[in-house]
Amino acid sequence: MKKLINKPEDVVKEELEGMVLAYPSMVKVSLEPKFVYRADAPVQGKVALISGGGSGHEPMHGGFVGKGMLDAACTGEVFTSPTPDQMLEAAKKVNGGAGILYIVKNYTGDVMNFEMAADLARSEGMKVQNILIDDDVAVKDSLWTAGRRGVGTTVIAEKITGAGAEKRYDLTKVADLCRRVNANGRSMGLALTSCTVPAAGKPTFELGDDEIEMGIGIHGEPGRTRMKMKSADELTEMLALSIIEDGDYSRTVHEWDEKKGEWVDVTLVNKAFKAGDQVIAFVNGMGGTPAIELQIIYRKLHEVCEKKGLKIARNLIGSYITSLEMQGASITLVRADQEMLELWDAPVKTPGLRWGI
Amino acid sequence: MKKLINKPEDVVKEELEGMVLAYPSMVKVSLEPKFVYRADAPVQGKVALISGGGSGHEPMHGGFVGKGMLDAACTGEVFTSPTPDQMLEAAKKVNGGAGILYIVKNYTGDVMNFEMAADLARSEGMKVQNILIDDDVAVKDSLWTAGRRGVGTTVIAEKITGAGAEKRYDLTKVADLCRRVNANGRSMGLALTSCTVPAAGKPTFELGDDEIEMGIGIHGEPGRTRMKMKSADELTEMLALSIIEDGDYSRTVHEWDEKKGEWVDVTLVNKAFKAGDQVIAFVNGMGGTPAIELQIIYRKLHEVCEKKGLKIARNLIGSYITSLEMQGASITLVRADQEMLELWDAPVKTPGLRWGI
Amino acid sequence: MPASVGDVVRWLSKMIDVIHENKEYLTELDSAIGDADHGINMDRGFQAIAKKLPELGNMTDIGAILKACGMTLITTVGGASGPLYGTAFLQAGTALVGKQELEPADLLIAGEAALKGIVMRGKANLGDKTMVDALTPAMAALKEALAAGANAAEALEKASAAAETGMKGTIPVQARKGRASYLGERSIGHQDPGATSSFLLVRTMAEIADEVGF
Amino acid sequence: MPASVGDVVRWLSKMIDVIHENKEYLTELDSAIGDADHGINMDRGFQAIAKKLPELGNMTDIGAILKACGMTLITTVGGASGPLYGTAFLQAGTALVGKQELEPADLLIAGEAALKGIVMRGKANLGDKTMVDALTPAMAALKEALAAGANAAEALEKASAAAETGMKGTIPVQARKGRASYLGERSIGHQDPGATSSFLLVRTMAEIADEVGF
Ligand SMILES: Nc1ncnc2c1ncn2[C@@H]1O[C@H](COP(=O)(O)OP(=O)(O)O)[C@@H](O)[C@H]1O
Ligand SMILES: Nc1ncnc2c1ncn2[C@@H]1O[C@H](COP(=O)(O)OP(=O)(O)O)[C@@H](O)[C@H]1O
Ligand SMILES: [Mg+2]
Ligand SMILES: [Mg+2]
Ligand SMILES: [Mg+2]
Ligand SMILES: [Mg+2]
Repeated sequence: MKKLINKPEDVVKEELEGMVLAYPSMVKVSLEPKFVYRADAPVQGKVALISGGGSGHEPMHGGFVGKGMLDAACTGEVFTSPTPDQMLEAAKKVNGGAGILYIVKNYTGDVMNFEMAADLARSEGMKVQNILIDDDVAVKDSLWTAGRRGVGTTVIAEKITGAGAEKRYDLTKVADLCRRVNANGRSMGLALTSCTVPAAGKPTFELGDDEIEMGIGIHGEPGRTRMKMKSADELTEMLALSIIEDGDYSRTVHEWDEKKGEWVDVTLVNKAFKAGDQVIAFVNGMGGTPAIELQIIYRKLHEVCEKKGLKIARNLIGSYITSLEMQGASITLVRADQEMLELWDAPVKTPGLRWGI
Repeated sequence: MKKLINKPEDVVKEELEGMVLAYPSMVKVSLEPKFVYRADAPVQGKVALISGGGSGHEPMHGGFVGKGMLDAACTGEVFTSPTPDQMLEAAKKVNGGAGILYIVKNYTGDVMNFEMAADLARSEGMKVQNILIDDDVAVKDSLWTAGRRGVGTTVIAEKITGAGAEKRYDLTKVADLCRRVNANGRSMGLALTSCTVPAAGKPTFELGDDEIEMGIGIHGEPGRTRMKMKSADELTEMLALSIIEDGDYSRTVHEWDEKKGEWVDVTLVNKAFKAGDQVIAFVNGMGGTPAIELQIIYRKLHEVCEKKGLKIARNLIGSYITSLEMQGASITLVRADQEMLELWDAPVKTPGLRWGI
Repeated sequence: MPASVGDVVRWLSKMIDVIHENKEYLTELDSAIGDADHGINMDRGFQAIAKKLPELGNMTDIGAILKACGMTLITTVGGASGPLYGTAFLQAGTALVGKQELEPADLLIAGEAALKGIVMRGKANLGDKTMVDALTPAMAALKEALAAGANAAEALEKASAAAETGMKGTIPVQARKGRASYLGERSIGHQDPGATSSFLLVRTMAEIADEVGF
Repeated sequence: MPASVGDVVRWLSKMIDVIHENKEYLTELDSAIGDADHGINMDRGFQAIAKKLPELGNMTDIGAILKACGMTLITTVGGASGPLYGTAFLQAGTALVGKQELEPADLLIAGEAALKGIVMRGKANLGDKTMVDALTPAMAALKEALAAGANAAEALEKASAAAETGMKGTIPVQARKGRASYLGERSIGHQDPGATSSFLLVRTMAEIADEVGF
């Protein structure tokens, strides 16, 4: 294993130390417990957006803390969900009195830890909602699995929801908005190489010289199938069609019912894409993918969308939700209405995403 | 070789096709000959900034075309200088009547091709200046080599010079500014892995599991020395000290003398850094480096600068000048005066670098 | 002879060692069908318990000791196994609050509370290829052996054997919970890492019970 | 017998083949001390000439043909070798403008103009480990052989042998120009790719001259 790190156990701590030196006008960090938060937190009267997850996906989530996006990001060890105490302390730090939205990627660990955190934060008098992101179409059924993973739509949701919160949407409205972005988002990814978790010291899996993993998540785990390498156009088409031709997706998730004061099971349905939809298209590199390849993928994605009658209204191209140094890419499409597009265009100033200011 | 490409010979063309679909409000592209140019070109009365070089360094240069930075970027094949006809056509397309500045990284091929292009453009009545970027301290002497390579300072120079041109500095002033940025910039890089040129199909060099190349350029070439892997802190210190402790550097370059109407040899001197200098610090990933590692490097760079009395006034952290999927990093420090800092802060809107708009 | 606070500390300290020794093994199992961190996660948690062990050894309430372990796991392990094992220790501790020594029957009370906590949190069914597949048969075997008059060591030995069988039973099964479920049929043929760590913990309990004559 | 436009086209077309056959070899040499593209660059340029060959074959002015090749190389090869070989062909063509057939002496006129063009553009000295190290002795040998009364094929054979010696002479030398110079002492022990392509081109000229009885 060759990495530009010191000790594996110090990777996350030292990253945070670097961030606060690099972006003092945007973020501050807490090291015990670990989280990144807005330099101007708490923003009074604004719903506080908190996300988090394992490290190794940078710039997500720490790089998305700042004006117009997240108020705080809890960083776990590499590929390991953070813990409820981090999430609670982050909530206390950024609580502006208008409630907390936890944006949670749907992984068993993340879900359980954020639910525990929400219970703890509520016991301290905060209003809290947890909204799941579960957009990975590589996971087919929700009954036979832990449900779809949260991947690329997370970035889009954090941007749009962040802009809504900045406009002083209340907690219900921000939570609804986040749920809506998720309900309209779908993703699919592939890997050309594995990655090496620093503490593990060797690649999570081995791939032959002409093999790829199709349908991967973002934790360096193997995908749904291993297949022979194909051209960028063929692979892009496979990813895009998996997303575009995915049918309605229904599953039951845990949400907090503020009126009843308890966790309830809610059944949510993502409606399939149809011709005429306008979308935000996101081509994401997995960390080790050269930028030039992402443009080649976007070129084909644009063609496939056009053929299927989807209009790309906005796009994002870059390595924003990564698996360390993995080579590969994912595609995310989010059907967007006018309000979502306006919030997408709103100014954002974070280490990882910036425009308008 | 596993890459998300179609045919190796189509990589650059398809990248450009992707870019124009992705960023229609920022750039247009020409495919015959190949270059990227500002969507609103020509900007009347503004000095036009043109750079270019081999592909494989994305986002540089095509990703830096747009308001506040470059007017055009000529893209060669991967790691191969573009040709004079591309540079000439780009100049014709973006010429706003105030002259052309070619920003040229100091590689034999780039220098010769841009000189031929300048001669051609002048023969068509344009005013043209060529300014070299030669900032790589890994190259020690200029008498026994082709001189220092142009690396990280290029990005800083394109940003600052672009802002100057946007303010309608005239050609002499823009050229002086570019020369001044270069005269204050120094860089040094290292590689953990090689990269694979698509048309070559296999890695340019092989490195052992515990070896790195120190003092690399940006073309996947081996560096000055091969050495044992060390910790991020040790390597960062080596890079930073090579830069900070580098003495005055003097060399003779070719510049066009507008009054004499001929190419003349000019001797330029870069003054060594000294305590009290304020700098723009740029930590650059080589393409396959996880973002988390760049923060760890920045953390140590900050410490070394502080110890040496350099004040980091601004920073840039990310993979901006890359060697395809190479893992590794480079550090660039540019001593900056007040005018340079203000121009650095000025708004920029390009696919690869954006703030303020 | 009932188990004392000292015996509980011996249990914990052996668990710490066993998890540490199996850190790479558990991580390797997790590489195949997960994200290559289970051993790392568990070891981080148990090492955190190790740091608190002297302090825990000075407490007299066994329930409080286990609850403290649960909180430590919850705040240090992360991932799926953190809340699951954390809840297990918390619930076991809650079931034993106030006890200064343990009778064999207390093992069953605590063990069943722990398992219930895991199921409450993770909602896994038997056969989903999780730690539940090791712990459910282990608790059944424990119950049966105690009912048949076995002492703690003997009963835990049966529980350990049942956990091992349950653990091996995860191999031919397709995962339906946790990260391994994303692999679909590709998860078949691999042993579940969480079931493995559960077996290791139960086996450790049996070994120490035998050593201390519980 | 003087060389005709047809012979020039045979030269070019054999050069196209030879460069294509040696594409990987030249790229490999460039991997060691450069950026792994010399063969790719040269092949791109000569393939572009190949496309124009039918058109060039219809021209009558050999100088114009060579100039057109030079422009093609300049606009397609890129890198260091593009301007260098491009200038070489441009200058050779300029030296032969108006000629419809070539005498052996014309080879020297063209060759020396080409070499001068390369040196003017690249400013390399003998021993800097570049194509100049192959071409300089080649032109000297050509001159000497022609002065001694050799025919074109014989003289080019000598030039080719001299180019080969010059090319091999780049191996023990430290590069001082071009990309290889960045490697410092590490460039020692490797044969220069540009000197190699230069040798290949000169050898091709000798072979064809022999075949056509020039
Ligand atoms: N819903 C669940 N209920 C019970 N156990 C589970 C559940 N989900 C996962 N597990 C257990 O957790 C183990 C994985 O733990 P670990 O690797 O530490 O967490 P993560 O999957 O978050 O990386 C699995 O092997 C499985 O035994
Ligand atoms: N200044 C120079 N003068 C003459 N030949 C040179 C000079 N610089 C480089 N070369 C030749 O060019 C060759 C490299 O060509 P190529 O690989 O195509 O271009 P690049 O170095 O730009 O990638 C070298 O092997 C050398 O022979
Ligand atoms: Mg994990
Ligand atoms: Mg090159
Ligand atoms: Mg795991
Ligand atoms: Mg080369």
